[in-house]
Amino acid sequence: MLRTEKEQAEIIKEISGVNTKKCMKCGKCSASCPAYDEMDIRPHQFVSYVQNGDINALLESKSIWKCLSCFACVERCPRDVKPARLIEAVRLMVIRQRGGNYLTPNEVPELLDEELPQQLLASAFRKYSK
Amino acid sequence: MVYSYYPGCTLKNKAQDLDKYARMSAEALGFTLEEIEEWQCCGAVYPQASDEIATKLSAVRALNSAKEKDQDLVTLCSACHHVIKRVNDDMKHVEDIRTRANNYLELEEPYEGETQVLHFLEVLRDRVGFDVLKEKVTNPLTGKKIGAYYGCMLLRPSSVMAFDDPENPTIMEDFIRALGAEAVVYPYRNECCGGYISLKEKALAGNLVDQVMESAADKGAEELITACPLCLYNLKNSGSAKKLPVHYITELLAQALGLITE
Amino acid sequence: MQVENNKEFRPKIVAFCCNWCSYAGADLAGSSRLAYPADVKIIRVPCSCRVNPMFILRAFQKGADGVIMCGCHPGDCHYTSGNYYARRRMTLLFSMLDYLGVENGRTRVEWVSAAEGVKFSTTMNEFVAKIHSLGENVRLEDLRCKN
Amino acid sequence: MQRIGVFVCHCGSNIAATVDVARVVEAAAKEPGVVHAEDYQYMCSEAGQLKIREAIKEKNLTGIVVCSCSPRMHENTFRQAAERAGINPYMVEIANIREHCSWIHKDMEEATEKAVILARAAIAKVTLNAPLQAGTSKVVKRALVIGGGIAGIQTALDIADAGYEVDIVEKTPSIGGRMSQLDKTFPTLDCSACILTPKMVEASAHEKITIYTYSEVEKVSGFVGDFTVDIRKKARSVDMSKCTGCGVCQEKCPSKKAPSEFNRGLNTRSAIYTPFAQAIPNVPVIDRENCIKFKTGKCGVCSKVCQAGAIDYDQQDEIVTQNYGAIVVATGFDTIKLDEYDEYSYSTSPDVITSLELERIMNAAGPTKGHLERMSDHKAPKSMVFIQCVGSRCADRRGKSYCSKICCMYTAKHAMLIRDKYPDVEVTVFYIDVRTPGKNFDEFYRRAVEEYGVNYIKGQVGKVSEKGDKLLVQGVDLIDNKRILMETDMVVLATAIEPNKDVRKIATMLTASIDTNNFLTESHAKLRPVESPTAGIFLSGVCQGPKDIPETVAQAGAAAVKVVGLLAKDHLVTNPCVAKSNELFCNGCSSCEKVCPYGAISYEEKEVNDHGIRETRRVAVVNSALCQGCGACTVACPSGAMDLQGFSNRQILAEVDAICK
Repeated sequence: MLRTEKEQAEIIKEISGVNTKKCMKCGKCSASCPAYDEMDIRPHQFVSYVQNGDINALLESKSIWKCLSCFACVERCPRDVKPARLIEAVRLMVIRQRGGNYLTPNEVPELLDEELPQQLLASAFRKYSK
Repeated sequence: MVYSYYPGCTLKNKAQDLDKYARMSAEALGFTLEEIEEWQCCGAVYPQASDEIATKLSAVRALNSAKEKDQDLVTLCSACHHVIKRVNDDMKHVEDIRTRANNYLELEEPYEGETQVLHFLEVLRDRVGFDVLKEKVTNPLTGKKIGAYYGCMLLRPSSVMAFDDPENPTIMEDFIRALGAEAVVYPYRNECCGGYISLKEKALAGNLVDQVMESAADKGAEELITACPLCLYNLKNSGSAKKLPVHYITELLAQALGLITE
Repeated sequence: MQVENNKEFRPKIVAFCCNWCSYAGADLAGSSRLAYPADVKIIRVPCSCRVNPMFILRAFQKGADGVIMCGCHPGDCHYTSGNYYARRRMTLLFSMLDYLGVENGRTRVEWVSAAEGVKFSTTMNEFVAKIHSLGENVRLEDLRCKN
Repeated sequence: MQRIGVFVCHCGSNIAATVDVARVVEAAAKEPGVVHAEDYQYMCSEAGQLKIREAIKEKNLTGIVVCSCSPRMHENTFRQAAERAGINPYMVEIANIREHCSWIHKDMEEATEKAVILARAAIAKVTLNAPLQAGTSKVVKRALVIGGGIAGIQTALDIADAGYEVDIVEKTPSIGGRMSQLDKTFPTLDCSACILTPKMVEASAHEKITIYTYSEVEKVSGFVGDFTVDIRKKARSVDMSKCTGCGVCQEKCPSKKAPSEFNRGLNTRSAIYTPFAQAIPNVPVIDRENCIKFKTGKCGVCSKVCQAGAIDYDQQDEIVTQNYGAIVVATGFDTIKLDEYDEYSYSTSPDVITSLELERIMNAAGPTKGHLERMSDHKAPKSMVFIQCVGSRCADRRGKSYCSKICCMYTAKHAMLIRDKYPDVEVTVFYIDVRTPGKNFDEFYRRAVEEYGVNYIKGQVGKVSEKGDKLLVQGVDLIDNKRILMETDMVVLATAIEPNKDVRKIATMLTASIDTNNFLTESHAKLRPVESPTAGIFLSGVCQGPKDIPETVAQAGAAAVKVVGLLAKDHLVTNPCVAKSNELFCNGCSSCEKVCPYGAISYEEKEVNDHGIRETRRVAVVNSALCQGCGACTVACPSGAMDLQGFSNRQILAEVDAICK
């Protein structure tokens, strides 16, 4: 089913539980983000993109694979916006679509090494694939 | 005192030392970690979306199993602690998640967040007491300069984790001092190690680990301790900066209690 | 008793508000355009301690479906201690009413300051929703009062 | 039989857009007793009031109902209109169909129906109204000002200049307040002490002003016109009448480890101290917690070196009881604690400071004698970073929801002063918004940027961390959308301000209301900004809301005018809506007396005529000058003897009936 960007924005707001209107655009989320330099669309922009309904750009963004879920943006946001939840919601929207997985089992063997802990694989699969 | 204990998958495999030393030390300090039966992997990351229920069920099962025994649930791995504590908070406060999870599980009595989730360090701080721990230390780690590495998952979001001050925590430093060593406070001790990113984004994870290592070395740390197998892996294997040795918290604890030698 | 499906049901709700805090809080809700159902009608009293249990009984007798009393927060009473008297009186009255079959949900005491327009509006919304879930009050209604 | 007139106001479209005014008129006209009903665009206007007066005269009305805005807004207006037309002003009732109806409902049908019911309730009530006569009470021609900062000093001076006695109660050993801690003031950059000290001297020399320093208000009773206040004068341990202020005791005091409150803990002071050189009074106090004599019994150095023999270790706290006609709250502010903002490393690095600490560092009388230096190694900084909105505009549990208002301007001031005096120092300001409403304010900020080269970056900082002997500031430039990692020598935090922590206690004593942020509430946000809703209590300065010095001084003057307006009256008209006991029903049980918070009820042996039987009974009597009309006694009375005029049992029951009909 094809949805308009506006409808997708509503879904993102709903599953993330984020009220984008609470944002006062101070940028502290981006200032706190350890992955900022790796992102094409930055945490503070996720909030305004969702608010403005620019969802296609977010679905294309590589930022969703860079977010560490470290919650620094959630912890430090003065307005309690929780940008990490928006990024997660967009990521889910991508991996829930057919072929949206960022990690497939075939890739795994060459990424493994001796010491790699199980939880790394478990968390990567949770974050990157359906 | 007997606690329900959730070791998690990594402690059964790559991080067996973390688990083994914890159990040994617990007995020496007068409490028992009783592994809950038939636990399943917690999933290692907390599912943030409101429509994800299935991914939270294993945590609820573990929580309910502790509730049935009327015990607090102790965790050790930061990721397990994070997931289980946050799911517990959902079960307590988010009606929709509580209802749906209980509908799936069909427990005899619905689970509503009754279990108290404690990290091993919280047991040491709040139940045993660092002053008592200090008295039990037979082999003080005098002269060691140790930096605590907290990472993200124990501390944030503080409104749920309620573990310590998220920006200036002290629990691990107090732990280090109780073991007789010198605690080195450095600013990047609560910054991310890269987490699961290190699987596919080596450069990013490397950068983050380098910053942590440089920050710790800058303040004079000679080794680091962590509670998390993934942090340990990243700190050891990512990045190019000069490495400080990294140990599990329980390894140093067992040493200080004279249960193992270095 | 569930009358949720009865669309005709428009509850009668009397709100006693003290002049200094809650009435001003209701004014603030108004000037902030914070809506609540029109079923709520406010009676101004100088202080919550002016509310005689008799007024509340009369309201139920005359067909009110819910009565809420609002006063200044404990410690903030314009007359120092009036809201403490009111709280004690209402605790007794409400338990007696409950005993008589007027459910606890039909009566409520809430502290609303002059600055709490939002609280006033949310309280009224909640209260009206609660009365809707309880349905029409029939226990104390004096049928002779029906016109 | 009453003859009631009903007047329905459109309030422009405020009411008429949601309420069908004509239908309200039509419905009201049918109510029993109503002989006149009409509507008009603006009832409160002169023309509207004229309509009321004419109707009263033409139709011989005995009571009126105005369906309009809240009675808190215009009840008095309409009472006066009624009085001018010759009926008792208490024969007026208001149906609040704006705040409680048209403004909160959207559906015209619903709102109109409700307006009709509210009108009906008011009509039912006014039918039972009785004419009331207001009494009078005395006015004590003396004012109390709580707080001796610039707000309190200015208010006291203005009241005193009008010829009335004023007392200032100040908690710390000297008047002067926060302003005395500032170095320079925006936007003119004059030295704070140079403009404040003369005012302090003027206040202390003024024959109408009495200053109680190192004192606190302990108890307040009474009401507008006649408050009784207990003031605790804390033991100074120094005899004020003997001390010459020579300062030798402070020099010789061996205990010098107490953190200096005046210098925000950046250095220490002696146990016997005056907070700063220009302190008024210039008489030290002994801080007993840090004094060796008080802690161990040994020492006594100050007593030995004092030529005047002013040291008195046995001095006790003293309670002064005084009556006042009016009380002004001027308790000021403090900065919030930064314990929970450790992402900025305030607790861990001495080189991360608050703006108020920077004021002390920049001040020639401060801990560094005015040299700009780092507190860690006393080196001069080469670069500085200012972070705005630390704890302000926060919706989380850590901070304050409001804008602290003064930070944008003082940061521009600091940045400008530093660039002026130390041109080699790079200054960067991280901001979210720069807010500079005020005369010459934006020009001032632009000068900091354009003439002094201060670098303003839009974006809140994420983290400040120690790196070597530098501080690493991690932020973003939101305009360039670029990461900023900047090494700097000092970081200054524009810390949110909050009302003085004692204000809650004081407000409770005064029964003055306070908002969720602990700011005192004004009677009307726009039209009565310096009055508390509690009669006789006035507000001056930051205790009411964040403001800068010019605004504070202006408000202080406004509060003074309101006080003078009150004190100039020979007597006050009292509220006639007071309790009244029907002696025929009273059984003398004392229930009413016990609940009265004002001691307004007493018992008298009175001869009563109960249906022809004359006998002497013990009955309750209400002193209408003391009664404030809360009504607690009316409910306590078991025999129904006690009633409240203007809010009688019958009136309220009539309203209940009308609403539930």
